[in-house]
Amino acid sequence: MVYIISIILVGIGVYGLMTQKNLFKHLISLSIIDTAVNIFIVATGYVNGGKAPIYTKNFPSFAIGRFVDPLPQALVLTAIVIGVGTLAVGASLLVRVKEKHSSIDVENMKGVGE
Amino acid sequence: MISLLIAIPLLLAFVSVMWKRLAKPLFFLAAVTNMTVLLASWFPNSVEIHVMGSWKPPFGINLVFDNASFYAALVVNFFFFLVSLMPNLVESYGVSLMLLMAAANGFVLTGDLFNSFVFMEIMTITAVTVASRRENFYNAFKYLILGGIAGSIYLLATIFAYTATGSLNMAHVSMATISASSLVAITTLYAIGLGVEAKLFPLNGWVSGVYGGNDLAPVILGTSVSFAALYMVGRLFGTVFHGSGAGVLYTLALITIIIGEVAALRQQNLLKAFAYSSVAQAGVVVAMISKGTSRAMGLAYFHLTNDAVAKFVIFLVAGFLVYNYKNLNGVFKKHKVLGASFSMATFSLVGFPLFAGFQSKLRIIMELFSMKDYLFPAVMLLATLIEVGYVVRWNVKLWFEEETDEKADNPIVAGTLALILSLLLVAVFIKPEIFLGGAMKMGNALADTKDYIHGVLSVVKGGM
Amino acid sequence: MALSTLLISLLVTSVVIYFISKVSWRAGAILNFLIGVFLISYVFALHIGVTSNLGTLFGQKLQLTWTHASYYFSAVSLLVIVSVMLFAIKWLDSQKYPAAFNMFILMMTAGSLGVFMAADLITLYIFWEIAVLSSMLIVPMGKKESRKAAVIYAVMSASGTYMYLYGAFLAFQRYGTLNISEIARHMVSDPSTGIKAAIFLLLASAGIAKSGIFPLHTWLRIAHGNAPDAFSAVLSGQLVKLGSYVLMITVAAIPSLRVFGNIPFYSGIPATNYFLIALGATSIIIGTLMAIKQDDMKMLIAFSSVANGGYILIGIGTMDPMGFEGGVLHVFNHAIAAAVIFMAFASVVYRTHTKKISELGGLIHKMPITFLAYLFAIISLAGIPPMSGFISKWMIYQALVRKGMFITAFIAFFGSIGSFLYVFRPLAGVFLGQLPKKYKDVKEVPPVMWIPMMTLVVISLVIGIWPFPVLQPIEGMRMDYGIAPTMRIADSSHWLIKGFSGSWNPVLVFNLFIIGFVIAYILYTMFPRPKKVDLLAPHKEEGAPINIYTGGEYIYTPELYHYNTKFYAGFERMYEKHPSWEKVLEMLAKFFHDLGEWVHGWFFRPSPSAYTFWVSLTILIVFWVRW
Amino acid sequence: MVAAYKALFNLVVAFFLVLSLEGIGRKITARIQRRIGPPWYQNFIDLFKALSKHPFSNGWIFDFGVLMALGGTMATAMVIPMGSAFWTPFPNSDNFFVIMYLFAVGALGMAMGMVGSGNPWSSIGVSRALTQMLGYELPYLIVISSTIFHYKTASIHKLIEMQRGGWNLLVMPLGGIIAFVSLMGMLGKKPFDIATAPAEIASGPMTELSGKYMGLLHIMHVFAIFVEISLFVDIFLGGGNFGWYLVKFIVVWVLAVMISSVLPRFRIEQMIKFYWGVPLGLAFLNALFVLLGWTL
Repeated sequence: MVYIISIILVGIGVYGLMTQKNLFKHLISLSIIDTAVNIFIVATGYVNGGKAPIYTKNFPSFAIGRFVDPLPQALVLTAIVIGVGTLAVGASLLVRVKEKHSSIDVENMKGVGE
Repeated sequence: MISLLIAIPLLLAFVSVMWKRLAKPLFFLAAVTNMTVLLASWFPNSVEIHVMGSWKPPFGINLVFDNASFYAALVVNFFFFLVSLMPNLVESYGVSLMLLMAAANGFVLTGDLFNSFVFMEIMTITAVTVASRRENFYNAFKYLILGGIAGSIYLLATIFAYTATGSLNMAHVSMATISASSLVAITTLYAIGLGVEAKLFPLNGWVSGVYGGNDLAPVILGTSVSFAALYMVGRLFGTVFHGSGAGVLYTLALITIIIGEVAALRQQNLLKAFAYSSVAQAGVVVAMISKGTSRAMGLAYFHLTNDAVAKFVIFLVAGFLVYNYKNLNGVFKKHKVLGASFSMATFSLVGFPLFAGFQSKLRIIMELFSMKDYLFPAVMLLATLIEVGYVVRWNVKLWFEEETDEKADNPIVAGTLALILSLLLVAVFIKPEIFLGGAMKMGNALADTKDYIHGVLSVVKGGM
Repeated sequence: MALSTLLISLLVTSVVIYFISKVSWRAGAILNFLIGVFLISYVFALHIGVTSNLGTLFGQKLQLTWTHASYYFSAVSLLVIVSVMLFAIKWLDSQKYPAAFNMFILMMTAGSLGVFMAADLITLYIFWEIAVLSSMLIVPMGKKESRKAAVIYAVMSASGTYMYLYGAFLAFQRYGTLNISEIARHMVSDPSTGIKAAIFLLLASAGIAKSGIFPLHTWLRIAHGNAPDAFSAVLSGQLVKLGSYVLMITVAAIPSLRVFGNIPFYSGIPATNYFLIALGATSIIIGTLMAIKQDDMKMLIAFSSVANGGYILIGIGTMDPMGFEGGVLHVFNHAIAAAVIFMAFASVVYRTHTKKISELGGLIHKMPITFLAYLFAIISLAGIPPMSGFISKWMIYQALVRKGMFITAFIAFFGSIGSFLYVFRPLAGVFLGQLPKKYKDVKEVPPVMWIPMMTLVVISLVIGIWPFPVLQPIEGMRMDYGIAPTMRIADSSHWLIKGFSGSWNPVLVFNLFIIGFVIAYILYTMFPRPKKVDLLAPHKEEGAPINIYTGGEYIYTPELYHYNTKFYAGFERMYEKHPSWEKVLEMLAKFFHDLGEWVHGWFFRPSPSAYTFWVSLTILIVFWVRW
Repeated sequence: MVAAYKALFNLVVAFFLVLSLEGIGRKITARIQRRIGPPWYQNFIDLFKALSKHPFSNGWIFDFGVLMALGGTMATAMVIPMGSAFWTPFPNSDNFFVIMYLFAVGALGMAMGMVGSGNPWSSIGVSRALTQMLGYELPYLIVISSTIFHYKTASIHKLIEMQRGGWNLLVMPLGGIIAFVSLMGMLGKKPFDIATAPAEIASGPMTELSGKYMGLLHIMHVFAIFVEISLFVDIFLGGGNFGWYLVKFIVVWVLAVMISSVLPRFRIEQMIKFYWGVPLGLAFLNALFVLLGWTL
């Protein structure tokens, strides 16, 4: 189920990238793809009926082999941060693009030769 | 010690954020330190790993330092060092360059798949900032989007690898038996993910815009960063996945060679023409890597080193020319040293004798013939033929056409560097061992999976 | 001095020459000439069979060896190069880049010598590229069109070279050696005809491109036509012969008769050789027809080089003892003739600054020595006794007639008679006829420029009368390659050259000539002395008497009373609408260019959307292929 | 030394024979055209008149060209065998190709000298003459090549010896006819007198000739005719002893004159098209027959 969501999201992202003329929408589409991948990563760690993989004094009776994989969640955190970084750089670039080419619409940009 | 390669530029980058005026000297400092560190640990000849936070492999993040990563790091840092010698090229990009340096080093040294993703993304983002120099924003943005997509795909591949093997450690993954269908998915996604940075067709659309957009980007992205990216191609497809997916790489690379050269042929812009040539050379390297043997890979990196040195000179000179002259006809009459270096570098690119490119190209062709591959040499020679066309055309234009009365000062440092490097190319022709020895060691290290696994998983040295 | 030391020190010296020339280009040019003279003496003193190691490359020994072929080709090359070097001492003052010229011409000399000495295919390739590279950098020093010429030259040459390289490695992969004689040995015993033929043709293609054989001949017109004038002499007289050398290596050093003995095509000649002969014949036709209609005198001789390259190839390709010797001797003849012709043209351009036949005329009274040099050179080029050019043509005809190759013979005859036509065109248009007013103050070139021309002319004449010094090394080559080793062609004790169908005595022919001349001269002096009159007295005051027949008209613009535009209009008209191979190759170049445009438009220029599209498409295709 | 006498004898025979034959030719043409015509010795008179007049010279190349033309043609005439091995001055050097190319010296000398006169009519004439050469030489050389291939020798006197069994004209009649057609072009007889074409281009190369130059070139022309017809007689009509040789020579000449006196002139490209059409095709056919051994 979750896989399907992420696949749909990737599809939306790719569709957005391919069809939109506005560069900011490209950035958002990219972000959507990022999110989709992140959802997918979290989903891979999920074990049906699994428990939280926390092993402390308060939870001594831990069922070995039935815990949710914790690693993907850690990875996703990093991936999100990176996604945000990309978004930030992209957005700042777009501000300059707008200044230089007077538009961020692919069809209306000026001075984009070659 | 090795973690210093990443730590120092990173640290200095943050320092220079606070004291912006120090960025240039600090970048120089970082480059010098890195070179010192590397020279101090000359060719380890074994696999050393540096674990982080006492997580022994296969857990946690570890840096792997063997001949392959050493040589790659050496080349990467060498070009950063060269760039740091030219303050007017660095300008206000000291911070970005330091971050790029840290990321590239991390990308080369890491032994962890996810970690490599992180470094790749940092590399892309910083490369984008470097690419945006001289108001090249739109092309930088395109690069960012493509890099972002590539990053997502790379991440997806990493996750697939994780689900298939339960580990992110490269050595560990390479040990695991992966079902055929997952292997296809993983290697394909990796090929696409890396393909953007490795300039594989048709994922290399960003190259001309980024390399052609300013004078700093091609100098550093076309040399250090592409070396790092192509190193990872060798590491993943040579060491980790034992040549699975090589067919895809091979096919794409051959198309890349032809496409790159053909596109270079029609280019009217000096920087872009050689940007495309760099695409084609990357194709040669990837195709060679896809052959999988240690010799082939060694020759691939030998070729890449020659190409990187030549491209550094070419882009350095071309960047200077393009941004100081409106009309490039006959400019070399005013800049004889730059011109001579440029010509030597371009001739090395083509593979004329007396220059390094000859050594690598002929060796590659010879190796291919001994592998009974008759297609690739033909493609390569056809590509070289096209290369001859535009290289000669540019040389003739820059040397012999009627000059205009524009004037610019001779760049002393850049000129000296270009001359030294182009003489280095001649030296490599006479004594190929200068590059070949290291490259062959690199090839051996990349092809020898067993040693790698053994080194990473059983011997633990160093730490932090 | 070992061969390798010689070549390497030449390469190093060339760079030194550059810096010397920067101080004084004339000093550099004189030094060049002295080095050239030293090289000639060195070459003549060298013993056949000397070998020398150049080093190793990928585990293969790079070897130089001195054979009859190296001796012959080096001597011919050096003759041409040294003459041009002497010529350049004065001529260079009309040039823009004298220092670079001095450097590259010496570098090119080293490269060419290396090619002739190479014992293995890779050494040959290395020096070949050095020669090509350095000559390619001299070509664009000429006028505006020469820039484009350099590119075309480089690409055409490279297309042959890389095919050669492919062939060399194919041979290496199959036989495990790069040494030419070893490869020859292996090829004789190799049963696979297909691969042998592939290697043969690939190796030959370097020679085809370089010596201007169809279909890679088009660069000669533009490169020889536009290169710096004196350098055209080297291009046509010497560099083209590198191609002939490679062709000789592939056809003779690899004994093609034995290697391809199983695929005879006609009269004992293997199909592979016959293919080359067909290419050579095509070159003769194209070269001759195109040369006849050129108005640019340098391009005219460039096309004649195409035709003569065809003769050489046909001669060698037959692998008949007569044909082989004729082809190889033709290398010498054409080298000398083309060098003199181009130097004569360089002298004309040096004084008049134009190379269009239709803009010139009547220079004979201003530049008589240049005219004589040109006259003797074309006599040799057209293959008329007593100049040496006749001997090689005679030998080639002998071989063709003996083999019963009538169509090839027909083409050879056609090229020979056609050569009368095209060499006469500059003679009539440039040197004879009316002198245009603007050239009335033109002077003969200084001795430094005419001495090399006349020296070469004298050499050609002497060899035409007494060809045995040149025929000896050629016979040596023939013995080396084992082509009918028992047969003697040059019989110097009887002063005879023996063919299969009769012999002739060059000394006798020359003497007859002299006798004919003497009788003619006696007759001439016996009768009343002539009164010397001017042609049209064009440079004197208006209304001066007209001394030639004008059909009763007064000629107001004497320089127009000179027939030099479309000299063979009647014949040219017959093939005005000829198909042009040049255009075909241009289309090919345009195709690549358009392909680049297309690639650029589709993959490199578009917006991020298109990038995404390509990425997705690639992923889909790859998955589809791999599952 | 004997060879030298024989060579000189060649020249003497050539001079008197051809000059008289030219006169006879004029007479024959006249008769065919219902005129009376000059006496047979008219050409001797013309020649000596020309030689004795004071000429004009258009520069040294003009003189040199005339000398080269006359010298080269005389050198060729000295090598020509007159019908048998005995009348062969230089048996070692009577190779066909040597003669053919030696002959070109004279042509080149004449062309050079005449263009050197600076008159465009001469240049046009020379241009036509050279083009015509391209026309007639090709079928001729192919026929001779097949002859050489057939008899395995290019030495003229050996060719004569080989024809003991039968004239080459009868062995390969096709070749003989083509060679004769080419010979017409060589002689510059109508319909192939394009180069001189008196009515069109003021006698072409001869425009500027005066006095002894005209005379000397006339002598050259005489030797040229001698060489051309002798070659035909030797190669196709089997030579023969001196008497037979003269007879054959005269017959060939008279035939050529008779044909030419009834024909108009070709234009230059018509001439090329003519020679490169049927004669060239038949020459190749003849070569094919020789290759296949289908000779009579």
